[in-house]
Amino acid sequence: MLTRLFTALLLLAVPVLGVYTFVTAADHGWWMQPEVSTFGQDVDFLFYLILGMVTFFFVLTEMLLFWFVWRYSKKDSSKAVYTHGSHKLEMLWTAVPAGLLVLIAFFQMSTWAEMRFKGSFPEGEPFAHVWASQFDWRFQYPGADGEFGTMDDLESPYEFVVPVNQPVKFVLHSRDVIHSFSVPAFRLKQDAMPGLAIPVWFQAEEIGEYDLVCMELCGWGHYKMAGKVRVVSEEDYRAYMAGLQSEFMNTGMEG
Amino acid sequence: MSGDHNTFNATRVLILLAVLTAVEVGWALVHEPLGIGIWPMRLGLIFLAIWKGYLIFMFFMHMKFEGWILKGLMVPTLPLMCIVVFANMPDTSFNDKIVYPIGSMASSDGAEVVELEDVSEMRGVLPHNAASHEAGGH
Amino acid sequence: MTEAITAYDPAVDAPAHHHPVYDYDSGPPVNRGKFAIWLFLATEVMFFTGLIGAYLVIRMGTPAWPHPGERLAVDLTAFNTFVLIWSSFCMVKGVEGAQQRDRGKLLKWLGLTVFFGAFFVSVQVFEYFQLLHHGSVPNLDLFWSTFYVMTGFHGTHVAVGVLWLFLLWLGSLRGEMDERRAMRIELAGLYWHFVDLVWVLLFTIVYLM
Amino acid sequence: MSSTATTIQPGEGAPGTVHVHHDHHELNFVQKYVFSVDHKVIGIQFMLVGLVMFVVGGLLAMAIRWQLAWPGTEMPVLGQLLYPETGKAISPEFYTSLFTMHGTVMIFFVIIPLLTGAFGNYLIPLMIGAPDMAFPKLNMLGFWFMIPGLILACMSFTAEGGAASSGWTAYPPLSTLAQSNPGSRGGQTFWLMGLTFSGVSSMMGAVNYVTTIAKMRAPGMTLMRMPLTIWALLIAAILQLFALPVLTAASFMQLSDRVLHTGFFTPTNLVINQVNSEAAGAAAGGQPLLWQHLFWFYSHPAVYIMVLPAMGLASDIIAVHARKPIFGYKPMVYSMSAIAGLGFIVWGHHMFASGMNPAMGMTFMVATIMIALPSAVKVFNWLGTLWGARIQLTTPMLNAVGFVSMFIIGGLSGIWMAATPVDIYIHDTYIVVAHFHYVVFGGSVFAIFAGIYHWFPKMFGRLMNETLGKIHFVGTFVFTNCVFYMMHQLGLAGLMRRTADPYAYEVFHHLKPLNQFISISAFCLFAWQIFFVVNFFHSMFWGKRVGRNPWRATTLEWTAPSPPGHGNFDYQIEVKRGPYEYASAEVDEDFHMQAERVDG
Ligand code: HEA
Ligand code: HEA
Ligand code: CUA
Ligand SMILES: [Cu+2]
Repeated sequence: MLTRLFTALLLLAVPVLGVYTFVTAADHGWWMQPEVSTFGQDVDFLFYLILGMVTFFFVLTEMLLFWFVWRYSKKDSSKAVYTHGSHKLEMLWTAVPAGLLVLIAFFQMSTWAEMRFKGSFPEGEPFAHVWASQFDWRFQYPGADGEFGTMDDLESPYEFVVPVNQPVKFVLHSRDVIHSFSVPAFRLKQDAMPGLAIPVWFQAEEIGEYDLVCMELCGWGHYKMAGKVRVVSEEDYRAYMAGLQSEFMNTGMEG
Repeated sequence: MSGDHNTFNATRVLILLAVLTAVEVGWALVHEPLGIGIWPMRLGLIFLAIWKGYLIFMFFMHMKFEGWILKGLMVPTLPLMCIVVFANMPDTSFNDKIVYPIGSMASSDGAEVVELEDVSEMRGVLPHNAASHEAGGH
Repeated sequence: MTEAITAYDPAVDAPAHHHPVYDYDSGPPVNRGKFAIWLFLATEVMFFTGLIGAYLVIRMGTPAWPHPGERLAVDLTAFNTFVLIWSSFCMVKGVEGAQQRDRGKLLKWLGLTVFFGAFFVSVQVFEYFQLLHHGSVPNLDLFWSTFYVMTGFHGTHVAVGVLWLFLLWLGSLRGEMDERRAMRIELAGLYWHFVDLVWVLLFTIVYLM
Repeated sequence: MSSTATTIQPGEGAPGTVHVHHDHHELNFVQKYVFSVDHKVIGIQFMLVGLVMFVVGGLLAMAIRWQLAWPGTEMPVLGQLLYPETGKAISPEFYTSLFTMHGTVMIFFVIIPLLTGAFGNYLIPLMIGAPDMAFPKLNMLGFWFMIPGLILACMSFTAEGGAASSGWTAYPPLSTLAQSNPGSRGGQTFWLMGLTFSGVSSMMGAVNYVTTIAKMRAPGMTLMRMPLTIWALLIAAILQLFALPVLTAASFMQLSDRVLHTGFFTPTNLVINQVNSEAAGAAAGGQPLLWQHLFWFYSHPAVYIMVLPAMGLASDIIAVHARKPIFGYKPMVYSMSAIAGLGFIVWGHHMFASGMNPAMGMTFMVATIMIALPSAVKVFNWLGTLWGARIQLTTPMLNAVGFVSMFIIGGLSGIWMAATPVDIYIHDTYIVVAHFHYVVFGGSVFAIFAGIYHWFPKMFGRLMNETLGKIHFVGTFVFTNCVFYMMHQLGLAGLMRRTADPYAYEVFHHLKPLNQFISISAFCLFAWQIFFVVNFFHSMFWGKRVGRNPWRATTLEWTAPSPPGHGNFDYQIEVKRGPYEYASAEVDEDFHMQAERVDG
């Protein structure tokens, strides 16, 4: 009897506390960082869409589990229902999730294409080349001539400054091992793969400073490979570039 | 097992294999003088190699005479082979994001990067390998 | 719950010592050993798929892959390929001998298989020495990296096969010429042919293409 | 060859052939318990080794948890054990080794040996009515190949530079270039060799299992009468056969990159510590993505190798203790096959952020999402089995129900990660850690516990203590959820995995209390296992003696004595019906044994 009660309570606690934790998580800051980029909204929408679907199945299956275990562990000397299954039910619980899953998969595609497919990249020259190495970030801007690989290229460590509300395209490199350029607030993550020059783009929608986190294990210092993305207004951006320009005259870097 | 219905003429298979090997080597040699493109040459070679493999598999390894069970054991390897190779192609063989071509190498100061063909030269090793001379080639 | 547990009764439940062993054969109508060796060969196929697949995708992505003929002794290896194919043929004859319970035939052909297998390995070792001697080390470039790893693993397979067949040859000098022996030799033969098959592909793509 | 195999005449394959033979030679201690060829002994050997390694992996996890809650502080007890020289705090270098070895040990030397090694060996012959495995000596060799594997893996800690520290995924070039990573100086080589041995061991097992299941079923044991455990183990073995060799090939290439300095996975012109990596004479020109593809080509199927047998065990245990036939036996079989088949074409979901071709990402996403479908079929069929049942809440049943409950959570979080855009946010965060601990700990480990409680009476002829077992279950269940559920929250907040000090970032400071809660729960979880250890060893010698069929189950192993003697069955049997004839009206009892005695 005690076992039965305990087991039922445990099984019931799973969906109840599970949902409760998610509902209250935001109060403790245990929730997604606010999004500030154009595809941030899409990603979050898809996240919540899936959250909705899996919560439904989570609650459904866990509650059924709880209820069946509680209900059918009653002392009862009769035999269980003798059945080897039901064709109809099998069809039902194959077809319904199948439909849902196809739908879910379908919903992802446009966002994914927008993030990664070549066709959706902004036109024109990249804003910067981003270089990851153990254990820091370097940002290379084209300088006054607007071209990379020339003597007047500008370079700055740690901080990536970009203009707000403009599509920013940059090319991601790694000098040594795999790193990952990840800005949680932008819902952006791209591994910096040595040997590849990977174009990446985003568009930040709010002025501010955002954490740039290396999210791929890159050695002992992986945990502290931090950076910042500073989103500034158009004017501030130009001012910043001008500042860089005067600061680092002719500290060019090969592209 | 070793019933009579499944005997084959091993000598004939051997001769066929030998002939095919000779054709292969010949084909690889003549494609340049005859002006056959590199891809027709390669496709021809692949065709011949698969033919040879097929002969070994079917006759020497007796697969032709085995039941569906043993045949079935080998069937999954076919799609899996294709999956492994084709899934890797977009990222390794035909990847436009690659900075330096596959197989290229840098000089030790990193100043110069050469393609695979010239690496041995850069590293001071004879491009025409001497082994082929001493082992009776050329 | 305890009532669900049937009590222990030594009279019924103690295992009878020295009871007969019941060994069933449920079909499929394939010999166990043969079934297993084919499973093993399937794993070998996947193993070489990993190696050769890696080679193929690397090779296809390399714009300036040197022509193998410039770097490798194609003629020597072509000859070696004939040797391996011939040894495969010897193996077929050896298995035939074992199946006909003909010890002389078995020993002769199996012996030839072992000899030519060993010959193949020796030529390969010779080739390696030549190449290494002239500075074509595996860490020189990707051509040699792939070359040594692929032919090396194939060579190891051949060497293992030679050893296996040699042990079977020794074992066949004496003892019953029975079904069991024939099966053992057939199984080793399957492995041997497989190694031959891999070589046929390797020779083509590594040396000729 | 043992005398068992010798009677098999090649070519005799008529279904239902039976060879009866006697053999009684006395075996000495070493033959009986150390170099045994008896599948039951080998199974138990695998189990003991797996459990011991579980303690090792668990201790490593405790060190991880200490660091994450109190980074850089002196660790009590374990600190002295792990690094007496310093006896102090965990360094970032050491931390990277810790989780690498934790993941490696847990996957390759705990879960896979326990599921396929222990249960595979112990149960396959017994459940299909065979006297032993098809190749007993190969079986023994399989076990003894794993031992050098785990010794080599552990020796990684003694290497210069410390244990392997590139994660269990060993992504090059971090894992191949010694200059880039302390653990890549020597430790990684041990790691690779350890992995290769364990791989060979698994291959030997897999060949044996498939052959045994194909060839040695008792008369009447048709495929569709096999218990789901057997189906699961068969499918897992097939996965190993076709997927594992690719990892072996890839490991050899990585080993060659490390030892021979070849260039398979090293791209051109890397600069490490201002030094060009080719300067030392290594080759380059390779491609790290190649390793990732080859690695995941195996390691994704590997996660199903870790869960399919668990599903099989859970299915059998649920049917027995629910006193009801499995709902939808055939759909269960088909769905397991579908999981395995799809499992071969979804590996790219680990690489969405890697720079893989985005069109391939799309394909992999669709395949991955579709894998939820057969999993859904399985979950609903377990629920269907419980409906209308007469559940007996024994310890094995509790753990099996715990498995279902936990697997659902782990599986559902998989859907987020399968969705490419969403995965971009959660990749390499703690959500991934939460996901896979739910499936491997909540899933596989609970099923392993269930299996041990359930088959312990068969293995040792004694029952495990129910009270201790229930206490063990309740605590384990509660703490597991405290530890791993909260990791979802960490991950949503963006906390990345594999980080030696999460508080290097200001934004994560507020997660410290949560991390401490998780860590304390993890210590409790570990400590709680004492109930299991005591129960296990105590019951082995002093547990309640039971007969052949304590659970009144139907499958064949329960017709053999407990523990079964040499050759397993002491009378000749014939299988008459499916494995789940519970509550059938044909007999008075609520179970109808699968096999009947036929030799009078
Ligand atoms: C036993 C092990 C196991 C199992 C069974 C699974 C099962 C699944 N896994 Fe998991 N996975 C791992 C072990 C496992 N995984 C590990 C170890 C890693 C990390 C490796 C590393 O990086 O270190 C990982 C990582 C991982 C990733 C990569 C994440 C990343 O790094 O960014 C992804 C992405 O797609 C993924 C997806 C899935 C999916 C879709 C399933 C599906 O099979 C789940 C299917 C199950 C269900 C869906 C639940 C039951 C169904 C229902 C209740 C019905 C209704 C449901 C719906 C209609 C949705 N897994
Ligand atoms: C496969 C199985 C498995 C299991 C069971 C576990 C169990 C646990 N894991 Fe692990 N974990 C992994 C696989 C596993 N893990 C993998 C693959 C990684 C990724 C590594 C990487 O990034 O490369 C990882 C990473 C990982 C991390 C992330 C580290 C990081 O990214 O920085 C953390 C952090 O908390 C963690 C914690 C734990 C904890 C607290 C447990 C606890 O549940 C452990 C509790 C232990 C026990 C309860 C053991 C008790 C012993 C017995 C019951 C045996 C009884 C013995 C006898 C009878 C003799 N694990
Ligand atoms: Cu750079 Cu992690
Ligand atoms: Cu996966």
